[in-house]
Amino acid sequence: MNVACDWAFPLVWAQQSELDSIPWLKWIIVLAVVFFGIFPGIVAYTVWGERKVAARFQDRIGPNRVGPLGLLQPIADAIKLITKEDLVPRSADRWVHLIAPVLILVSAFLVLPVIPFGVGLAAVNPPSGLIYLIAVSSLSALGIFLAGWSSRNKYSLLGAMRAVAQLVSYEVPQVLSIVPIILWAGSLSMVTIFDKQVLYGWFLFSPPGMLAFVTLTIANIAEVNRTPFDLPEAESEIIAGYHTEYSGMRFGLFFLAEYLSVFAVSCLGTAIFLGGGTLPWPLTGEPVVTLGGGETLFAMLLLNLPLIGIFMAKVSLYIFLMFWIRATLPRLRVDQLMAFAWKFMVPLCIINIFISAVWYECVIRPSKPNYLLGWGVTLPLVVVSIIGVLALYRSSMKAEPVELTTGSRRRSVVRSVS
Amino acid sequence: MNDIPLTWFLIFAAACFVIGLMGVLVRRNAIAVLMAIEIMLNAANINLVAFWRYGTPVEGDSPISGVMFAIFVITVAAAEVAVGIGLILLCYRRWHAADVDRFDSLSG
Amino acid sequence: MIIYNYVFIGMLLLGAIGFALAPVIVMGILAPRKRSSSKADTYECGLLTTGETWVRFRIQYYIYAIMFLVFDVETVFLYPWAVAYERLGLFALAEMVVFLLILAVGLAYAWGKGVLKWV
Amino acid sequence: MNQILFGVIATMGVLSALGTVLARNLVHAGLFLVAFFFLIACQFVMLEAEFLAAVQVLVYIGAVAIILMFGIMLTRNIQGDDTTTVSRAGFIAGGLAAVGLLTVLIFGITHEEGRSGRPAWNSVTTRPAIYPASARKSESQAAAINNMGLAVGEDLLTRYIVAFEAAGILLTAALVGAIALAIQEGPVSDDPSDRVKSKQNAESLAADEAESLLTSSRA
Amino acid sequence: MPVNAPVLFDFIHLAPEIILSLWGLFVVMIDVALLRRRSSATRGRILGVMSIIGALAALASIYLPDMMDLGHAASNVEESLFQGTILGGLLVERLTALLLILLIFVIALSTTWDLTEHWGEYYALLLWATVGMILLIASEELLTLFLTLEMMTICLYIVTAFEKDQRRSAEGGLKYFVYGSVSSALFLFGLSLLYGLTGTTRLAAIGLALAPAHTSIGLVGNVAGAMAVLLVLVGFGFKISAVPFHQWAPDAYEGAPAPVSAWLATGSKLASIVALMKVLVQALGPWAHGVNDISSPGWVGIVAVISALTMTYGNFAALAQKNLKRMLAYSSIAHAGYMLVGVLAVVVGAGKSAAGPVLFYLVVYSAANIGAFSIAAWLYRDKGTDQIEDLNGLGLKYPILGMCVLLLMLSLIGLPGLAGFWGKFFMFSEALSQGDDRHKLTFLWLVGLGLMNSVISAFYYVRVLRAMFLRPSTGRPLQAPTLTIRLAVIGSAAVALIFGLYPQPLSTETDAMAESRIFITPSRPAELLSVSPVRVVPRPNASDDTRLRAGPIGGGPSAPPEPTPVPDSRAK
Repeated sequence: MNVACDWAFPLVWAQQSELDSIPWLKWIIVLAVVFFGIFPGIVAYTVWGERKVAARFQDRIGPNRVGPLGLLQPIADAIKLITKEDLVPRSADRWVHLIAPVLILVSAFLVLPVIPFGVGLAAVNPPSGLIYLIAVSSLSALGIFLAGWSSRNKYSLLGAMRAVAQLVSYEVPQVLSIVPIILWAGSLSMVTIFDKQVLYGWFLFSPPGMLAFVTLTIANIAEVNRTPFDLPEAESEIIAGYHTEYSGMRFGLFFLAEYLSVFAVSCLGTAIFLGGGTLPWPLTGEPVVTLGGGETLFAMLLLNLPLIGIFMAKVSLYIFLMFWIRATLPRLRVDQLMAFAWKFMVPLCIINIFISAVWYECVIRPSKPNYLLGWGVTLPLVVVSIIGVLALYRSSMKAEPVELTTGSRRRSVVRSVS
Repeated sequence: MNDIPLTWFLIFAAACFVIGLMGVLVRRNAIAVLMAIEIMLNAANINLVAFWRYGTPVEGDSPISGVMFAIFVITVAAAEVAVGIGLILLCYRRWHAADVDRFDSLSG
Repeated sequence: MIIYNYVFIGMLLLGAIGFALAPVIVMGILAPRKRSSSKADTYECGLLTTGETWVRFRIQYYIYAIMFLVFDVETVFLYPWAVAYERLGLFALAEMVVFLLILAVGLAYAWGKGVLKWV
Repeated sequence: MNQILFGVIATMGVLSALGTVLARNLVHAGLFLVAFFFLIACQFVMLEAEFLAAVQVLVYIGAVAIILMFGIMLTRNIQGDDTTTVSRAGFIAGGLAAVGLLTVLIFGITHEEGRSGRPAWNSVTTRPAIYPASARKSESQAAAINNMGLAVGEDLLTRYIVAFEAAGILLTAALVGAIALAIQEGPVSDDPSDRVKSKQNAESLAADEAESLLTSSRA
Repeated sequence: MPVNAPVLFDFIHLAPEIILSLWGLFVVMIDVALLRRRSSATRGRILGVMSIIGALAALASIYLPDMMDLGHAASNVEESLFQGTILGGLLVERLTALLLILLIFVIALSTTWDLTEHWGEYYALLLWATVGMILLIASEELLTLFLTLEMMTICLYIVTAFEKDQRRSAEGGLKYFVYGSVSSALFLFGLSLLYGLTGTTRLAAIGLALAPAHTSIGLVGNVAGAMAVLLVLVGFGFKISAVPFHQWAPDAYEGAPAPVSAWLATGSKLASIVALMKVLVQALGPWAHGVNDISSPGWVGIVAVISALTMTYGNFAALAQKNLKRMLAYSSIAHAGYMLVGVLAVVVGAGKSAAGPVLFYLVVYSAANIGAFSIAAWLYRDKGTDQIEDLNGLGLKYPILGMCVLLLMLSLIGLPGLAGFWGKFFMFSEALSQGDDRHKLTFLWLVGLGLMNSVISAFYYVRVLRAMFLRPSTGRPLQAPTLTIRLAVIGSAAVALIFGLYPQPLSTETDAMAESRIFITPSRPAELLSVSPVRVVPRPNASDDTRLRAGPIGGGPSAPPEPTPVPDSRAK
């Protein structure tokens, strides 16, 4: 699958290719068109989509004033934000105040080049692509902290600390639920993961795969601070959380960064679980598209167009799922939020790693994968582990409410810093 | 595409190491000292990986002994920071200051 | 060369920083600038800021940060095992079970000690 | 092109290290430290150890920097700008000692002569080629570079298994120890003798509080 | 199965470490799960007893390889396990047994008073620190050496600060932490330079790579090598609290609760001295005294100066101490100085016979220190302070214990007729007889300084005895000591007395232990040992004539274990 093309668009993957000199011009075109053209466009219209979908859920129309069906709304928002006054509070730390949103936006951008949109269409395919992706997506926690600290406002600092605590708590299940994928694919490079999914079918179609997909989605939603995990910047909580002191385009950056990371995170989900670009039917079999190598850019695009289409359809379904959850589920209380991460998600993901090892032994290691044995063994294991951890979590949560309400006959364990 | 000579990496690592050491000597706040120690550990990491990359591995050893050493150094540094901040917080609650040289209850 | 992957990512990094700063600079030029003292105060739901920005922080945040650090380093060990799982035999699975057991005890300890509760 | 790239990363790395050491404000020092970690990760990429670069960013910037920032917040200096550097004299002494050590190290590095068949450091200017397969000196090193996750995984669980399990124990010890240190009171036990003990504890804390207020008011 | 998959039997040699670490986990879980309701005093006792059971189980498991009679690796043969990263053999087993016995005493001491509320974590950290020490003794490679050294020290940082009601405990812990991590960063940079110089991380291979068989002149000609050696010495200097790097020791010993400072003085020092000997002999051996013809000084001179400084400073500073634990800290610094003389004898002589006396001294020194610190624990339990004058009238009130403390202190001084004397006697006589003429002068100076310091040390030890016997008891008299304190004091006094009168069994035992491979510099294997790599010698006590024996030099690149699934060093 990893075929070298002389006019590789936008394939810059140089691990085995004979690219000894860097095609600067081609890369700059790719960057300008794809990364700073198409993706921000997609993100802008995700914002529009969210407002339309949320409106539909609440039986109203949503933005339709600006242009037909409100299609120009995102552009109107952008212009409004740019023309607002750039206001930085006197006591704020000017430079860090500016660096914070840039850091969050950059961390969202850096995730995108590694994702394989089609056959060989990953902009970059380093051998350890997946751990690079995890490392980059963990930068946003630092950005949020700096945003809260730099505006020297005690509420925004408190909001930032809570946001970072939540982000950090949900990054562990996110990272642990990706381990089964690496176990099955046998390598960290995203293109190999794509190839393996072509051979063995989507990684979603296996009990540990489903469990991992659910935990990854929950962790992704929390990672992006969306309902039901968006406590830190919830309106009813602490003014506007860490971006209280941001106005005008600086706030616009946060907004753009949030939706770009929604897009990036759903691309991650589709690429590793839903076999980005491959149809669910036929399940397995020969590769969907074969690149003979040496195709021109146009041929490359033409060949991959259906794949990109399928990939984008899956991504939009994933994003729609997030909109749907935002429109329906209530916001979680802080302690439920944290307890859910540490007491339910992390143990479940650890157990899931072993179940995925069992699935590997049944399906992927033997030359002729027998799915029946795989499903037969792992399905009960998954069900039992979910019920077990849920019971454990329930019992620990049940003990707590009593304590909290009755002024804790027993001293609460952790008192505030004196 | 001329290569980078080994000594450049070593001089960079030595410079960071010395800056870290100066930080340890100059700074009073315990957390600043902790940051300087992290710089020194990273300088040693650069040294290890540079020697691994520019040398051919010895037959009996592992092909990536330098990188494995660096991974374990990162684990040790992470554990050290967690314990260090714990101790500093414990001292802070007793002394309301995290400066290293203001602790003089143990004289003699 | 592997470095070329990361040269592209470096270019993307610089481009993203430019992409982020451009609107802020444009805003600086286009937007009206009317300075006034009340605007420059930190926002406290309209009240004047009371007390300096040092507020009682719970030790809770520190405990979540350590838990994250330990599990983060655990994943740094988990990923290579998962990659090399195919070539390593059954003993590697046993070794990883022991490793995860050790860290699960850490989690169970924090759970039992009640520090994970957000009080 | 490689050398220019290295030059840029190295100078920015040294500057951010200096920034961490010299910044008055602790959070600014933390920010410089994060920049330093990122540039060290770029150095690892220049050395083609990219798995390590990802691990460095993930562990250091993702977790260690967060803990350092929380440490700064949880100790009194929220603005982080109380005086944290020593007097002028101490400064110069530290600086001189550092420069002295640096010259010795650089002299040592440049004048190291090889032994037992190993080339001297300053004679090693090109790294063992990986890319054209024919020019590879050691196949295992090339395989390691091309798929470092696999090589690390194999070595971790066969050769360094003892160090691996010891690292597991070290992490749990750090976790258990740090939590035990951080908890204000003992475990929530109903035993009255515990209660008495923690009352003294509370009183001693109050006493410290009063005493430190006294000292600060006098100072 | 990949090429170098660990052989299952290697794990048998690790039985004590595995049991201790899993037992630590077990103790933590029991404390959190079952004993939540009980008061901290009862929890301390229950968990203390359980930890002692765990340590005893580990002690029994040391002899597992023999009992299982694996058919091939009888435990008396040195062999490198896990591809040359860990050493299994007589020395490691005996020292593990010694460490575990000391651990049992330390745990017993910890139950004397209610020093913390987090008992599960306290005992687990003590057990894990012991795992770190055992692995430090057994590590054969820079990576495992650094990791286990850090594991031991990090566990000790935490445990030092465990007495949270005491301000000095937190502060002592933080000072120990800051010094410790700075010196471990320096140590790591030294290791990275060493890795750069030789290209391998295995100690034996480094030794062979540094062997001066080539034109390279010793230390002076090669500044990078000198820096590597200096930084490694800094790291180890900190661990054994040698003088230029000892500032942390008095504060950490005084701040830490008495059983923890006992463990710092005995276990941590013992493991660090053995590791220092191993690194100096095996890895840096060839550079010890430079190439014979060019009289470029190796690092022997530096270590000699450090040893002299440590001895004199330790003794003189101890004279002025009021606090018992702080005085014991300075005395342990002084003893580190004496032991460095023994280490030098081992390096210069590069013969395995020289290592015996150092191990003998280590055994005697750690036994005496356990007794001394148990007195400090007893004092602290009743009076809450550990000043020396609070000991007044103790000897009169409890004559038996008074006598035992008398024996202890005299053995620490090195009075003839007690074990301490034999320790110093063997070591100093070994130092004088070792080495060629060039070293005669330095050793003469060191031994003279050592004797003079022993005389000075008499003054502050006697001050303790004077307080106990001659002074009338002031203030509240001390209550009766608990059984554990009584056992510790009597046990260490018995060690001092028995090995004082009849040192022969211990010295033969330590000489047998000293025959391990790690005390032979690789650069001299040909002269001292028969060249054939593999030769099994029946257990030392069977017959004494075959003194020469060949541990398989598994590590050196000259005879590297071919990557066959079972390295040849194991083929019998």
